[in-house]
Amino acid sequence: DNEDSSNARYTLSISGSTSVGPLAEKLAEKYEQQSKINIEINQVGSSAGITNSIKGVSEIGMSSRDLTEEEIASGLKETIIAYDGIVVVTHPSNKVGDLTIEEVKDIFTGKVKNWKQLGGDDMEIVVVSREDGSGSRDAFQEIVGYSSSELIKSALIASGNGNIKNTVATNKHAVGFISFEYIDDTVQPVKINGVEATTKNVLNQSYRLSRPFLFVYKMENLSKEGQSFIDFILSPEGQKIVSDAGIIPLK
Amino acid sequence: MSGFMEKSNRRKYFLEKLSGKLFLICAFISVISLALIISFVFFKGFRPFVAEGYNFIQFLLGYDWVPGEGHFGVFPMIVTSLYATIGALIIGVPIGLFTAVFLAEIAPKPIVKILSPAVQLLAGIPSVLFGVFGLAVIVPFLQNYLGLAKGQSLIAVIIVLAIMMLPTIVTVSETAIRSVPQSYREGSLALGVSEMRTIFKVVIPAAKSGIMAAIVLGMGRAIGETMAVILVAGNSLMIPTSLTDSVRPLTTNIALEMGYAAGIHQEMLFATGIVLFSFILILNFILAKISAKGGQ
Amino acid sequence: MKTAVQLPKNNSFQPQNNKNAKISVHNFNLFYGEKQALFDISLDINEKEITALIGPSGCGKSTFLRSINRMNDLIDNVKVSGEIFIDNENIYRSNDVIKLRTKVGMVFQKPNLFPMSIYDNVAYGPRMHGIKNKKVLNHIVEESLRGAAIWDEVKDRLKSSALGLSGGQQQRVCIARAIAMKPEVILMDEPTSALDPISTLKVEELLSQMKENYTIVIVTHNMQQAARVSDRTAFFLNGEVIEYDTTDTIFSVPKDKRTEEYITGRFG
Amino acid sequence: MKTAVQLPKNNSFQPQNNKNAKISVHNFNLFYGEKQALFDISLDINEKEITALIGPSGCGKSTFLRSINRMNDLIDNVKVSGEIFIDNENIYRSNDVIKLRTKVGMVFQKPNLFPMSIYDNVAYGPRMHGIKNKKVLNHIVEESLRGAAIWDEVKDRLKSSALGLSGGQQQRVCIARAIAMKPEVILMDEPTSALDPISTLKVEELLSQMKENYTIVIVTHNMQQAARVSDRTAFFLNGEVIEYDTTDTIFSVPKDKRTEEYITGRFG
Amino acid sequence: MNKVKDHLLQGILWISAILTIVILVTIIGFIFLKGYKLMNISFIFGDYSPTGGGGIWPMIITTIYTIMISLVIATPIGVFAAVYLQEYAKQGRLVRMIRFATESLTGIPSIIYGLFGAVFFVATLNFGMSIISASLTLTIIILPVVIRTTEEALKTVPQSYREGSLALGTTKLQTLLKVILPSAVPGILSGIILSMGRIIGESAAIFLTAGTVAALPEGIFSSARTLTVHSYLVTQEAGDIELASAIGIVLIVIIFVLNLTATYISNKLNKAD
Ligand SMILES: Nc1ncnc2c1ncn2[C@@H]1O[C@H](COP(=O)(O)OP(=O)(O)OP(=O)(O)O)[C@@H](O)[C@H]1O
Ligand SMILES: Nc1ncnc2c1ncn2[C@@H]1O[C@H](COP(=O)(O)OP(=O)(O)OP(=O)(O)O)[C@@H](O)[C@H]1O
Ligand SMILES: [Mg+2]
Ligand SMILES: [Mg+2]
Ligand SMILES: O=P([O-])([O-])[O-]
Repeated sequence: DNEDSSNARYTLSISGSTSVGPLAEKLAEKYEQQSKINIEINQVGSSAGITNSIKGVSEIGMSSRDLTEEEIASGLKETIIAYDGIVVVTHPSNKVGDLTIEEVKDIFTGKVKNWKQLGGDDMEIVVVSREDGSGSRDAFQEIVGYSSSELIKSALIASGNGNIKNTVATNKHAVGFISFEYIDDTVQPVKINGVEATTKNVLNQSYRLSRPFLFVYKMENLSKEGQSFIDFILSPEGQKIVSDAGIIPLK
Repeated sequence: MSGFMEKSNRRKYFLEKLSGKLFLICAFISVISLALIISFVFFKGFRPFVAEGYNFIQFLLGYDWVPGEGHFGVFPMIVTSLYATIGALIIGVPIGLFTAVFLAEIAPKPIVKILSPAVQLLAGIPSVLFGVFGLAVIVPFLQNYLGLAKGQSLIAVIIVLAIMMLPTIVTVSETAIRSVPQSYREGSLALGVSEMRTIFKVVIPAAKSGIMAAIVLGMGRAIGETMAVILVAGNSLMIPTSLTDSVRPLTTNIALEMGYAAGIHQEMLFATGIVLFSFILILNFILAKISAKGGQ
Repeated sequence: MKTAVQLPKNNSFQPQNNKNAKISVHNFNLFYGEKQALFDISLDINEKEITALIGPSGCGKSTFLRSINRMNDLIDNVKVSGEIFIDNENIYRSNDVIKLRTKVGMVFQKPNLFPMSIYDNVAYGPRMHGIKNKKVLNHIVEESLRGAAIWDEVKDRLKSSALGLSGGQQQRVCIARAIAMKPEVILMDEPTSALDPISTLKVEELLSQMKENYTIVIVTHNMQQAARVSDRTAFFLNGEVIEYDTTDTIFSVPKDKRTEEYITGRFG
Repeated sequence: MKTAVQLPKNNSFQPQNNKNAKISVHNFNLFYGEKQALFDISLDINEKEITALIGPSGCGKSTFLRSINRMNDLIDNVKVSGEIFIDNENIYRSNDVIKLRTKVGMVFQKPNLFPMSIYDNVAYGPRMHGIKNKKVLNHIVEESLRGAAIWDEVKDRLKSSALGLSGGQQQRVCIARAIAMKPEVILMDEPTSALDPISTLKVEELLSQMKENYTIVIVTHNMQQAARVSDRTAFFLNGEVIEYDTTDTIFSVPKDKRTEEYITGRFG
Repeated sequence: MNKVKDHLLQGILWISAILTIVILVTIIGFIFLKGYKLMNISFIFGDYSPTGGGGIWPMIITTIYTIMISLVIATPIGVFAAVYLQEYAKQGRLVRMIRFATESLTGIPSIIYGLFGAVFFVATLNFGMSIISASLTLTIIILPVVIRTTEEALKTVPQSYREGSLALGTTKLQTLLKVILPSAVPGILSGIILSMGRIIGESAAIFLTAGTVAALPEGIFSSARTLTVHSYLVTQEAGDIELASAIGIVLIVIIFVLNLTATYISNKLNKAD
C-alpha cells in the first residue's frame, strides 16, 4: 500500500525476470513495511532487466538465467537469492508417473515418441518446451543432458510457466517442465529416478532439477538501500518468505 | 460595399498558413516515427551481418534456428507468416466485409444497435485473452475433432488472427458503406435491380477505398499480433506442410525470445524484425497496386 | 376492383373510371414521420399518355412520383395508406418491387449517376437484367444515349467517368440510363430543369415519340412544357391534388380558382 | 491597365471599354487537364447590372462562372491563363481569395446545403465572418430567407435539418445563404431551374431589386428569363463567347448566325 | 435465376453476420464464464497484493490513464495528419510516401514498438519506465488507425460542402472545422474506438515502457501496470485463466463505457443530422 508514500521516501527500482518477479514482489511487500523505502518492481524479462541494470534505468536487475560474458564484462555483479526447482509435468490422466533422467532426455530429443514405450497408453508424445534463452530451459537441458539443436523439432514452444502448464493441462499427450511454485492439480508432477519433486529433496540434493534466481547490479549504482534490501532477502526472515512462496531457499 | 469585407484578412491567412504547417508536421510525425523505428531495428539487426560476418542469405534461407549454437535461419518462419497472413485474410476479409454489409444495408435496426457496438467490444479484448481463448477453446476443439495429438497449429493461428481482424474490418467497412450516397442506391433500385445486386454492384464498389483501408488496417493487426499467436501456434521450428502443423511465424519468434535474448541472439531477433518489415512493405505494396487497379 | 374504392372526400375532382388507366391511385396518403406530405390523392393515369404534375415547390410532386415506384420505401419513417394500382395490381400489396421498378423507370430530380464510366452507367440496368452480349449492350447504350440527346457529346468518352460531365450532361445520361431498360412507365422528376433549350427540345421530342409505347409521368415547373407535351395535368398544392384534367382544360378553363391563379401567374 | 490587354483574336466581338466594368475578363482560357473548356474569353461585366450567360449544356457556362470567384482552384489539374479583373484588381494575381469570395457570392447548380439546421446554414457565412450577436444573426437569417422567398415555408422549422427540404426549397435556402453575406457580386448557376414559377418569379423580383446594389451574373437555360431579367447576355458555345451584347440586341438582332439559331430554337 | 442468386447473396450476408455473432458470443461468453466467480467489490476496488487475494484498482486507474493520454496525443495528431493528406497536400509523391509510412507502421509487432519505446522514450529521452513513455509508444501504434480512418471519413464528405463553404469567403481552416470535420465525425469516431481497443489490448509495448509496478501511479512519470499487462503476467507465469478472464470482464465493461461515451459525444457534435 503506497498511499502514504511521500516524496521523501527512497524509491528502489528493480526490473527483470518474470519468474523472479512474483517472489521479489512478495519480499518487497514485507520489506517496505519495515524500512522507509519504496520498491518498484517491473517484470520485463531477464534480458531487459539486465540491460536496465547496465544502463542504470534500474538499480537492480532480476535474472533467471546466467549472465553472459559480455554482461559480466560490463561490470555486473550477481547475487543468488533463491533456487527454483523444475518439475516435469504431464496431463493428470497420464499413467506414467516416474521417469529416469535418460527417459526424459529420450522424450525431449525425440528418441521415444509414444507413451506406450514408457509404460503408458498407446498415444503420441507431445513435447512442450520453454523458449530459447529461458533460464529454466537452459538449466533443464544442462541437467538432463541435451542441447537445443537436439530438441525434437516438432516440440511445442511455450513462453512462461503458465503457458506450459495450460498447454499440458489441456492435452493428454503432452509433457513439459515448470517451476515448483506453479504446480497445481491441473497437471501431474513426474518423479525423476523415483525421487519426488519437493523442496526438501532439492535441498538434500537427491532431486537435481533446479537453477538459481539472481539479483544483478553494478556496484557503483547500488545504493545503501539496495544493499540492505539484498541483505534482508539473504537474512533468515527473507529466506522464510522465499520458502513460504514455494520456492527453494538458499539453505 | 460588401457586408462582411474586413479591412485585411491577414490574420486569417496567418492562421491558415499556421494550421497548414501544423497539419504538415502532424503528417510527418508518422514518417518520423517510422524512420526512427526502422533505423532502430536496422541498426540493431544488421550488425551481425556487417560486423560479425554472418551471411544474410543464409539467414533468410536457413532452416535451423538454434540461437545457443549460432544457427539463425528464418526460412520456416517466413513461409509460416505468409501462410498465416493469407489464410487469415481469406477467412477474415469476407466474413468481416459481409458482416459490415449486413450491418450497414440489410440488418434490422435493433440488431445493428446491438451488434455494431458488440463488434467494437471485440476490438478491445486484450490479445492475451484471445490467446487464452484460443488455447482453451480452439486448440482442444481442433485436437478433438481432427483427432490430432496437438491442436496448436497453423489453422489455429489463422482462425485466431481472422477473429482478431474482424472488429477492424467490420467497423471500418461499415462506416465506409454507410457513407455511400443514398442517391446511388436509389439510382440502381429504380432500374428494377434487386437490393442485393445494388449492394454488390454499386454500393460496395463505391465504398472501395474505405474497404481497402479496412483490409490494410486489419491485415496490420494480423501481422503485428504476437501474444495471441504465441499461445496457439505451437512455435515449433518447422516448415509447415499441412494446416495442422505447429508453426512459428516471424512475429512470434521475436516476441517469444526477446525477453531472454542477449547479444547476437537479440540482434538476430531484430534481424527477424527487418525481414518482417520487408514482408509488410511488400504486402502493402501489393495491396496498394490492387486498389489502384480497382480504381480505374 | 374499382367499385371497392371509396371516393375521396376532400378533393374537388372525381377519378375518371377510365379503362385505359395504367396507373390508378386511390385515397393515397403519405407521411414523413408525423408530417403528412400527401393527402388523399386519387387519380388515374392513362396508358400511352404523358401526364404532367405541376405545383409550387414543396407541394409533394416528387413525393407522389416516388410513391409510384415505391422509392419512398427507402426512407425511414415513411408511412402510406390507400392504394396505387398499376395494370390493376396493387403495388403496395405485391412484394415484387423489382418487377415494379423494372416496369416503372425513373429519372431523379438531382442527377445521380454512379461513379463508373458513362458506358457502364447506361449498360448497368441491362447488365443487371442479364444481358451480357457485347454487341447488344453497345447497341442499347448507343440507342439510349441518342434517345437522350447526348450521344454526340459523349461518344468519344464513353469509358471516362460519368462524374466529370456537366450538370445537364449528367441529367441526360440519367435519362439514357432509364430508357435503356425499356420500361413501360417512365417517371421523370424535372428531367429538363438543368437542360438548355435545344436539349430540352430533344428530350421533349423523345417524350412525344416514347408516348407511343410508354406511359410517362413528368414533374415540371415549366408551364409551357406541361402545356406543350402533356395530355393530362395534375395541379398539386400542399400535398393535395387540386385539379386533374386534360391539359387543355387545365390551361384554358381551370375549374379551381387556385389552379387558375397558379397558371396565370405563369411565365416560365 | 486596359491598354495593356491584347485584343482577342478568335472572337467575333470586341470588349467594350466600359468605365462601369465591375468585372473585366481578358483572354481567359481554362483547361481541365488536357481538355480545354474555355477559349480566350474576353468580356466586361457592368456594375449593378444583371448579366446572363446562355448556351447549350456543356458549353462552359458553369466553368466560366466558377472562374470568377476562383472556385475552380479546388479542382485538381485545372490550369488557367489570361486575366480576370474585379474592381481593377487581377483576381488571379492577388492571393486574397477570402476577400474575393466574400465580395463575390455564389449559388451553385446543385443545391449544396450543409448537414446542419436551416438556420445554421444561413447564419454560417456571417458567423464565420465574426458575427456572434444573436439578435443580429436572427435578423440576417430572417431577412435573407425572406429575400429568397422561402421564409414562410421554413420559419417554423428553422432548427430542423436543411436536408429534409424539397429540391426547390433547398435551392432557395442556398440563395438565402449567399445573400446573407451581402456580397457585391452574386454568381448564380441556374438558380431557378428547380423552382416553380411562383418561386421563380419571386427570385427574379429579388434579382431586380438586388440589381440596385449588386452586380449579378446568372447562368440560365431559360431564354425568357434571360430576356426578362438581364441587361446583357453572353452566348457561349463550345467554350467560346460567340456573342456578348445588351440583352435587347441579342434577342432582337443577334449578329452571329449561331446565336440566332440558338435563340430562335427557343421555347423554354 | 436472379432471384436464386439474390437469395444466395443474402444468405451469405446472414451467415457471415451469424458467424460474427457466434464468435462474439463464444468469446465474451467464455470470458464471463471463466471470470465471473472472481468478481466482487474488493477485487475491483481493492489494492493489489503480491501474496494473492488482492484487487486490481491500481491497474484500472493505470489503464484509464494510458487510454486518455494516448488518445489525447494521438487523436489530434492523427486527425490533423489525415487532414493534411486529404485536404491540403497535392496528391503526389510526398503524400504517397507519408501514406506508405503510415500503413507500414500498422504491421509492426508490438514487441518491436515496445523495444523501440524502451530505447527511445525510456532511455534516450529519459522519461523512465512510465505511463508517459508507454502512452507515447502507444500513440505511434494507433496513429495509423486514426489517420487512415479519418482519411476515409474525409473522402466521403461531399465536395459540394467544401465549395458551399469556401464560396462564402471562409478560410480552409474554418471550412474544415465547421463543415468538413463535423461531417466526418462518425468515421473518425470508429477510428478512435478501434484505437481504444488497440491500446487496451496491448501488453508487450506497455510493459517494456511502463513497467509492471502494481501500485497506484502517482503521476504520468510513474511506472505502472495496466490491466492487460496484469492479465499477461498472470497468464504467462501463473497460467491463471480465471484471473485473466476476470480482468477481461472489467476491460469489456471499460470499453463499453468508453464506446458509449464516444458515441454520445459524436451525437452531440452531430445533432443537426
Ligand atoms: N425525407 C423527408 N423527410 C421529411 N420531409 C420531407 C422529406 N422529403 C420531402 N419532405 C417534405 O415533404 C414536402 C413535399 O416534398 P417534395 O420533395 O415532394 O416536394 P416537391 O413538390 O417535389 O418540391 P420541388 O418542386 O421543390 O422539388 C416538403 O414540404 C418537404 O419538405
Ligand atoms: N471537373 C471536370 N473535369 C473534366 N471536365 C469537366 C469538369 N467539369 C466540367 N467539365 C467539362 O467541361 C465542359 C464545360 O462544363 P460546364 O460544367 O462548364 O458546362 P455548362 O455550360 O455549365 O453545362 P450545363 O448547362 O449542362 O451545366 C463540359 O464538356 C464538361 O464535360
Ligand atoms: Mg421535387
Ligand atoms: Mg453548368
Ligand atoms: O525463469 P525463466 O522464464 O527464465 O525460465
